[in-house]
Amino acid sequence: MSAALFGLGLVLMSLGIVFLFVAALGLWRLPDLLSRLHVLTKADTAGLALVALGAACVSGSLAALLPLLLCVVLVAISGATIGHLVARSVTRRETAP
Amino acid sequence: MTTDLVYHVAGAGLTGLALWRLATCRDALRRIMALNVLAIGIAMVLLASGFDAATGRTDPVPQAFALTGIVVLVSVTAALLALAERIGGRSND
Amino acid sequence: MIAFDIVLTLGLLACAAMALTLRDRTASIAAFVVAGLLIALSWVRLAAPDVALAEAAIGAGVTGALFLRSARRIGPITGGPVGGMSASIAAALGAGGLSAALFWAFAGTSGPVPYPPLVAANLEASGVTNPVTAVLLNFRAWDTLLEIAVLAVALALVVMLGPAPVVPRALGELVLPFARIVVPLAILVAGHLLWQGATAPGGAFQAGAVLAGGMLALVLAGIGPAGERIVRGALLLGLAGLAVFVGAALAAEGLTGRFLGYPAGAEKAWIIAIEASLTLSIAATLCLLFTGPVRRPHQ
Amino acid sequence: MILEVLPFLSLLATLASLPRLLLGPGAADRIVAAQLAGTGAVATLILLGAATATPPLYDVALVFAALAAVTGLAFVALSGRAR
Repeated sequence: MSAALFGLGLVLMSLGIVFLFVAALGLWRLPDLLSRLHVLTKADTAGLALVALGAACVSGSLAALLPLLLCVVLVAISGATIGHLVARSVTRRETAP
Repeated sequence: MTTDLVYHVAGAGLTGLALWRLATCRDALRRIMALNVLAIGIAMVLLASGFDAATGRTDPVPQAFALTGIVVLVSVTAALLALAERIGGRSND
Repeated sequence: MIAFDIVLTLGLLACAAMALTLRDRTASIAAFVVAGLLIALSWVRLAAPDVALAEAAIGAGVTGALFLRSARRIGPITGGPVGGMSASIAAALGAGGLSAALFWAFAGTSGPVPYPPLVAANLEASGVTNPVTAVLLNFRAWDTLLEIAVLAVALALVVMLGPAPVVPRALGELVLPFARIVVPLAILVAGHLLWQGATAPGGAFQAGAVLAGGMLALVLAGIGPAGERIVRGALLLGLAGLAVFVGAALAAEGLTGRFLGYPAGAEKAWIIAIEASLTLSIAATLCLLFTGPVRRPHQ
Repeated sequence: MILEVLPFLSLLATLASLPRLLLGPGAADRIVAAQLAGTGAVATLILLGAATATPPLYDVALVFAALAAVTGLAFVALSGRAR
């Protein structure tokens, strides 16, 4: 049971790192700021959530789950808010004279 | 090649970089930033020399010094930035 | 893990070089913020989680905002380097020599040191089980008292200089959910760090810095407490930390005859009480260092 | 040990946002790159904590996560015209 949980944790963490690399790749390859903001709010948050879930599986204690969960929630909200605000300021500047 | 040696090299490198910029740069903000890097480099050297690779622990006394240093550094940075704004800032924001 | 250390320090040096050489202000500050992240990771690798917590809170929350504020007011980088190429080379040689001397002086010192056994032997008597907190608030409490004095002096200096108050742009309604969820959670994290500082990594500085970061987020979102009376209250709170610490030192002197020597058996209560007041004071000080005091009357 | 490779990979992913920080072109691109590096640092800390079985590192990650937005918020709130 605990070996299976450990294996599941490893798989989840590796998958999360793949997402983080995809996010970095997107930051390199996407053509403009507004498309790059997608990276911040989606790929990165998903990657961190998978990593945290995997870490919770590996450490195997409920006490570790709370900070990990809080991390994911905080980063998701922060990323979404900053993404929105940056996009808002850029589009305002483009449409305003 | 051990962990503390890597951080000794990095701390000395940061210190050298910061000293070079402090000497050659005219911009106030850049100099304050160099001062921050200098303090971090010194703290890194201090912590690396307190690190015991055998036990994987670090001496608590340098840790307390580094912690104190970080808090003093941020207050000094804020005071210097206020000075720099007063000296070089545009009068109306 | 040695590969991790090498890549981490190379990235750190690259970030610091970018922060100190890029001509674009925002790029330089962004590189400095990323360097702060990598520095916190370095402290973790050097087995100093207490320092990493403080660096994380101050590097992520306060320093970047401070530099961005000043960059906005001072304007773009103007003026070339001091002297010419030869002066730069001479400075590089001097700085390189000094850093090599620093490396030579410290890298060979990995012999037995007296402090860890001393701290371990006296940890029982200090009242707390986190050795860093024991050093900060019991064995070397005198240093910490002076550090709080430095904070108070910096605050007084900023008040006297009277920088223009921070007036953030209106950010629309979507920052409100952010402020309602993230800031209370930051306060929760600060309380957690303060409480566990006696037994695990954490303590007054870390908690105060996190609290200050949360307050800065409120101010920047445009819903922070403003108004003359609140700012004056924060100023008093910021200076109160030093007063409480000095008062505790004198009271302890009266009780035990030693300066900052806490009564036996009650060390933990004294330390927690001092730390709790320091947390509020440090948070108020850091916040005021960013926002500036009340606008000067003759402006 | 596979658990020790994971933080290393995550560190590489964190550092991969540096070219965008260097190239820009706009100021907002650089801030987004720094924000992304912040998330990467949180992930690296979590993985380090899992690899070395030291839960205090989760607290460091938590502090980063709680204050991740402050720099970006300062950039947006202080840039452009003052109100």
